[in-house]
Amino acid sequence: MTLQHYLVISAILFSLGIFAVLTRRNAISILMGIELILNSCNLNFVAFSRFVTPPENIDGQIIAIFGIVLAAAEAAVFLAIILAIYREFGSIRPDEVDTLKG
Amino acid sequence: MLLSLMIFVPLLGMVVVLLLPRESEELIKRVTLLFTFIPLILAVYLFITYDRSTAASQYIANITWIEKFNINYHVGIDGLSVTLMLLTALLGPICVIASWRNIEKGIKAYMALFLMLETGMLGFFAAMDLFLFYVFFELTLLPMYFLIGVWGGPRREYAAIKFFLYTLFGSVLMLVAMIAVYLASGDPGARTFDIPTLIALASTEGHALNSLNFQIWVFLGFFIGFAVKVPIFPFHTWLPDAHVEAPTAISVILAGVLLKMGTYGLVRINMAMFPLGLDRFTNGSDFWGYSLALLGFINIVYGSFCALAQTDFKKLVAYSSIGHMGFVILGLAARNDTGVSGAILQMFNHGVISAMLFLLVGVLYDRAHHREINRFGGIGSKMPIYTGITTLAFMASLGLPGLSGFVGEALSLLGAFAKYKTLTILSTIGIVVGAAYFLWTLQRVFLGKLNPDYEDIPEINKREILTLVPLGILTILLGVFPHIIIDMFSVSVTELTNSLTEAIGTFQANL
Amino acid sequence: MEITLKTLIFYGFALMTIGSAFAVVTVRNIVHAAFALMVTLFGVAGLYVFLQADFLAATQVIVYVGGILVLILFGVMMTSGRLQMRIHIERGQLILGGGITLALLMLLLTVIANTPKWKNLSDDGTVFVPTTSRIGKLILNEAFLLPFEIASVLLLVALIGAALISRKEIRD
Amino acid sequence: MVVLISIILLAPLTAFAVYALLGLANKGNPRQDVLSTFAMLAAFICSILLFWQIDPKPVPLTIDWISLGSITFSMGFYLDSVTVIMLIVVTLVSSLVHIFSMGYMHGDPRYPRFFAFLSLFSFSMLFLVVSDNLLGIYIGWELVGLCSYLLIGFWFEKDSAANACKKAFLTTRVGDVGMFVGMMMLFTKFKTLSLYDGANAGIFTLVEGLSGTGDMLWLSVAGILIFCGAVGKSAQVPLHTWLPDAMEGPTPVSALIHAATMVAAGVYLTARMFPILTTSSSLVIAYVGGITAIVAATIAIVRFDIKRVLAYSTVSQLGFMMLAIGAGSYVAGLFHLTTHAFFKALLFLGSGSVIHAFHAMHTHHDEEHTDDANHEHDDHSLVHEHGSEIPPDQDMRNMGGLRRKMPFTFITMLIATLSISGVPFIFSGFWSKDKILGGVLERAMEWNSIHHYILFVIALIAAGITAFYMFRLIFMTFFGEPKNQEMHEMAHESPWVMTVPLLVLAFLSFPVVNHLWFNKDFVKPPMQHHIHAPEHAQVLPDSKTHNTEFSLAFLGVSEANAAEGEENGHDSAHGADGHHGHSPAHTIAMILSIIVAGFGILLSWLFYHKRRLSAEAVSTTFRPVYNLFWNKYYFDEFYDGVLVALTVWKSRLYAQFDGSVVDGIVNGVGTVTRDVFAAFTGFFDNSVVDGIVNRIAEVTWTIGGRIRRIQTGAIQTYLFVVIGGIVLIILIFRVL
Repeated sequence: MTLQHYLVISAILFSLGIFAVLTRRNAISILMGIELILNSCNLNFVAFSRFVTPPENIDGQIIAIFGIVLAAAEAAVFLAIILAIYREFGSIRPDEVDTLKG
Repeated sequence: MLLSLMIFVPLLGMVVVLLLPRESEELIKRVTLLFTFIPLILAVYLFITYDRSTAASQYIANITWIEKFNINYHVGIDGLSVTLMLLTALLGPICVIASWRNIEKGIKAYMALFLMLETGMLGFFAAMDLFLFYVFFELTLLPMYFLIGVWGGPRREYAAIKFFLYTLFGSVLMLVAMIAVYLASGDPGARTFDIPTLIALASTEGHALNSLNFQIWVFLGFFIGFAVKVPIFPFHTWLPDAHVEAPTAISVILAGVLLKMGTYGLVRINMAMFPLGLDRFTNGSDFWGYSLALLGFINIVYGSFCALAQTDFKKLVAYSSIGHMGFVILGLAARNDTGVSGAILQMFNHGVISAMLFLLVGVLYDRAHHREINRFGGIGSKMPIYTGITTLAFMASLGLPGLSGFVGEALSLLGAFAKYKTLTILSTIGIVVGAAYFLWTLQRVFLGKLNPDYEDIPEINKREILTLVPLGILTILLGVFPHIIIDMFSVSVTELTNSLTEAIGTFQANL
Repeated sequence: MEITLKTLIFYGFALMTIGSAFAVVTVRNIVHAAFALMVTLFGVAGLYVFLQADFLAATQVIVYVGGILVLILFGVMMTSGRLQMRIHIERGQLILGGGITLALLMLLLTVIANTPKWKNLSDDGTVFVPTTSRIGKLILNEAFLLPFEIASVLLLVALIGAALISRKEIRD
Repeated sequence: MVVLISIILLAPLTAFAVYALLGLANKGNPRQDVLSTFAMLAAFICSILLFWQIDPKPVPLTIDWISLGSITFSMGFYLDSVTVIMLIVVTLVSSLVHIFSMGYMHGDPRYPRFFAFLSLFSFSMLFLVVSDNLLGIYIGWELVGLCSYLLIGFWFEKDSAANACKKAFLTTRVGDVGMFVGMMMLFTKFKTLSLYDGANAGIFTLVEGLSGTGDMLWLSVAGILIFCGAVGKSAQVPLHTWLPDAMEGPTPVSALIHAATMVAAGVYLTARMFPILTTSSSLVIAYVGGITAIVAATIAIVRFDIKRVLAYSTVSQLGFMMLAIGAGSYVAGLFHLTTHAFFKALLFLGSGSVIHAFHAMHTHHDEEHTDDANHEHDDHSLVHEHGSEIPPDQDMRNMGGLRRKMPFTFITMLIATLSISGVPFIFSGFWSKDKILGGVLERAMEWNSIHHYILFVIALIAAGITAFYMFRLIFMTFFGEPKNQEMHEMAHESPWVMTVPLLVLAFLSFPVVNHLWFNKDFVKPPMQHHIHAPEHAQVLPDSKTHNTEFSLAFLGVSEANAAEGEENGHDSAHGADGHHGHSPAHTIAMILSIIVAGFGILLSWLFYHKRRLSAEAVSTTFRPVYNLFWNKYYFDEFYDGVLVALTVWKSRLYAQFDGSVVDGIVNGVGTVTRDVFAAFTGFFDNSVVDGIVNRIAEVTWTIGGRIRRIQTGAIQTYLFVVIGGIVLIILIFRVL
């Protein structure tokens, strides 16, 4: 198992996350996509930490922990916003929430 | 530096006024008064310290402005400028005081525009660079347009647009002529807008500017530009409309200073810079040689007769202005010491007298809310002081000796007679008709039985007297001691007429 | 590279991750998607184990699966009312998104493949040392104390913010 | 000398300035009358003092007024004997009129203003008199015109007064313009307006130095033009019509301005310009004077308004003076000016006294009308069918028998009438008029000139008519039975402030003033270098006719003749040979003038006292002539109907031209520009210029509309773009 294995997995996860974000018509699906992206990032950090730096250096893992924290916070805020939007518009379809439309 | 300060203090005042809150009207008026007073003090200082023994420009400031085109911020004064700047600075505070109660809306904008106008006028009289001259000339146009168009009478838009288009028409021709002069002034890189340099070049033999044909056309370009401003027949029809519609103080400035800008330009540019062009129109040898004097004559007689027929008090005064400016043109056309001095004196005096007349009309209008001469009658018994001051102003305007109007008129005519006998004699018709319309007005408005409508018309108040008294004193003072003003510019005029004669003589000798 | 159990397990995890992630983005039912996401998260946790990040793997399971995923499910419930949430996807958007995603993927893969520095880096022969104590020391003692505090504050802020935003009478 | 002349000028000016300044502060000056009167008396005393200090060879006191390069206009005073005599006359009459006015104007609401104007007038008149240059004279000239205007229009509530003052100013201004043109001619020729030598040579010296023995046309024209000013001011034909109308002013004003001083200024000016007069301009002046004398006299015969009679009489007498100066009798003209000033002022003040008497009745009649309408008449029963414009208190047909009621007024006026009628020997008027007649006849005989013979006859007839109408006035006013009993009963003698001036002036109507003039060395006529006797002039043989001389040396007559002889002596250098002493002309003239005066008085006595002859019958017989006289030769009708109407019409025309043609062209150009030119431009503008603009705007709009969709508000779209962009950028950088 080389670094590239992990990177490929990470890249695929990232792409799938992006795909979800771009195409899904549901805010919660988009959130899931974002979670995928975050996971792919974390995976990258850990992988680089494992392979590139000396083995006793585990800074990458710590960054990943922070990433998870970030993800948790993000998910909380995101869901709060989604709830608010839902109350306001009666929908959580992002294409229907277009007050900023020009 | 002093001169620049004087020019730009009103502009600074405008900024200050704009920063003041709209509601504090009293403050705005006081600030404006202060900022128009400073130039007056400076003008008096200039008047006192001005060296009367030389024709050279004084208080010069010369700073490069636009290097690429060799345009400089070049200001300086000679006797003629200082005279007219004094007039401008004097009328400034008077107009502000005259506007104290009469302007009902937008006092802030009014005062700001007025201050801008004052800068334009002062700068125009001090500019020694043709480009700067033009800039200041145009700078007066814009505020005037708004002052008439916004604060004027019922037909203000029409009058303002007429004024604007007329002046613009003239100044476009002037611009063309100005550029022609610039292009002819030298090789690329050596071209200049500097007026003294151009005057010198125009009299230099062999220079491109010293060509008869060129000078004639350029002369005409400038002439029409200034003729609109003076106004000279047939470019005069904006004047009655503008005057009738403009608020009192603006009429005062219009008649007092703006008309002088035209004649000042004629002296400063047309006479000094284009002696050959001038000679073409004033040599008295053929029709064209009489043309300038003829225009002066037409202005006098035509303006006077038109005034005689008016029933609107303000329009009458406006037409009388046309008539009186005719004396200036006639005096200038004489191009001798007496005539030119008379013309310049007449400019100053007419500024003072017509300012008085318009203020007086304003006083009456404020009380009666109309200006129809035939609807008044006998108010002399109700407003004795007002009647007294009006009589003084009328007498000064109709050229009663002992008051300032006479000296300028007399000198202009004396000068012109030496050159144009018949035209001058015919022009004296204007004197009689001038007396006729003023006396007739005096009779219809003040004499006779009191019109019962004006049973309790209030007497002129202290503020209005305050605006009139300085002008009245000046009228009498300059009627008795005209040399106070004449000494300011007599050396400059002598220099001008001598150089004219010399330039024309040299040119003709080479033919 | 001979096929060992270890490699087989690794590929198994890898497939599980990618496959479930694919399911997350493709299934129509949002609840199904949420469950697929859970599988993905487990897969990633497994990969962490392969990378000798035992603590991280545990955290991943606890936080993501136990926290975030539950949160998501709550969100689904509260916004849809009924659990019948068909995810609607437009065809054009799907194609465009797919295209861009593919292009991105190809790009990433190219980068991965063409970066020489990253080639042939293997973890063979390294001894596993448990990371928990080291992470604890690093976070609470050494270099990352400050970021840790900031992160805790961030969490707090996020919590309060979330509570505030989701309050009903927000405008009062 | 400078001090004295300064006091003379400044005293009245100060009096006026005080009034003007207080007036501006809206405070009247309650004692303006005292101030003005004392100022005038001070000026009078200074004039008397100046009389003793006159330099036999006067030098002008000048200062530079305006300097323009090479040309300098100076202002200054020239004090010679004539000036001083004028100063005395003006200040004396003015002082007396001031005193008289204190009674006459009493109770007028603008009482202070009246005195202020009188002061201003006195200043202007004195300034005119002492000025040494034409510009100064012109200034004073116009200022007296202004004062005349202000004072004629003093009761400006009356429309007739408002009209009269305007007419006076405008009519005189017509003449003044002529004078100004004359000044311009002289200035252009000589480059100076100073008359006497100061720092530079004055006009008179320069005229003397003019080459050319012939009659220089331009000089004649200049002389006549300057005389035009005098025609206007001295009310000579054809500009005389304003003076009778000027009687709308208060009577003291008529006495001072329109009888004694201002109107005489024209004569004074012409006399001043004596050296520049040429043969032909002199003749023009003489004719104008002669015609004026007879025309005004004939009009005066038929007037009933006491003030109008006096006004026409003034015009007529001024004509005499002009005639004298035109005929070369410088001293005679000025002498008559002086005597006339006194007796005519007296006549006016006397008539004022009469009017005042009736006026008092009026104020008694209706007290509420006392304010400014004191001369207004609302008593229609008194208005005569003929001259509805005559106020009843000035209508001689309402008078009669006043001599017992007003003895002082009667006596003094009778003295003045005798004087003006030329009753011989003991009245000054006789001497001055006789000198004029003698001078004209002398010139006629000397030059054998038909013109001067004609003029002499005219003057003689005018003198006779003068005697006739003056006695007509006296008879109608003071003799006979009262015509209007009511008015008669109210009449009373005037208070002393009014009678004292009358007595002083009556004293001066005796030949006491002659001594001013006929001091051998005192008044010398200036030389006339451009007067030439015509070719056919007969040089009379030396004819010193001493035997015919009346030895009335105590009246100053011998000096008179000597002075005139002096004048002739100067002329002799150019014209006829010297004939010193007395020519027979004077004797002939004297005898003839006595005869015509006697005849005039006799006729008047027959007509108006004894009623032997009926004026009505005569007027019916000579109806056309009577109408001509009654209608004042139709001058007013001509002016109002033709000149004024023409001017007004012309001004309307010009204004219409201005409004419709000039402004029409401007507006037309504007309209054409807008409608035709602008239609094209508008098309061009709309389709091309504006089209381009609109196209650009449209394209922008469309593009904007399209691009606007990018702003979908949908975050996913943004993300598409962002990520697509990232991919693209990286791709680009990787590939390139």
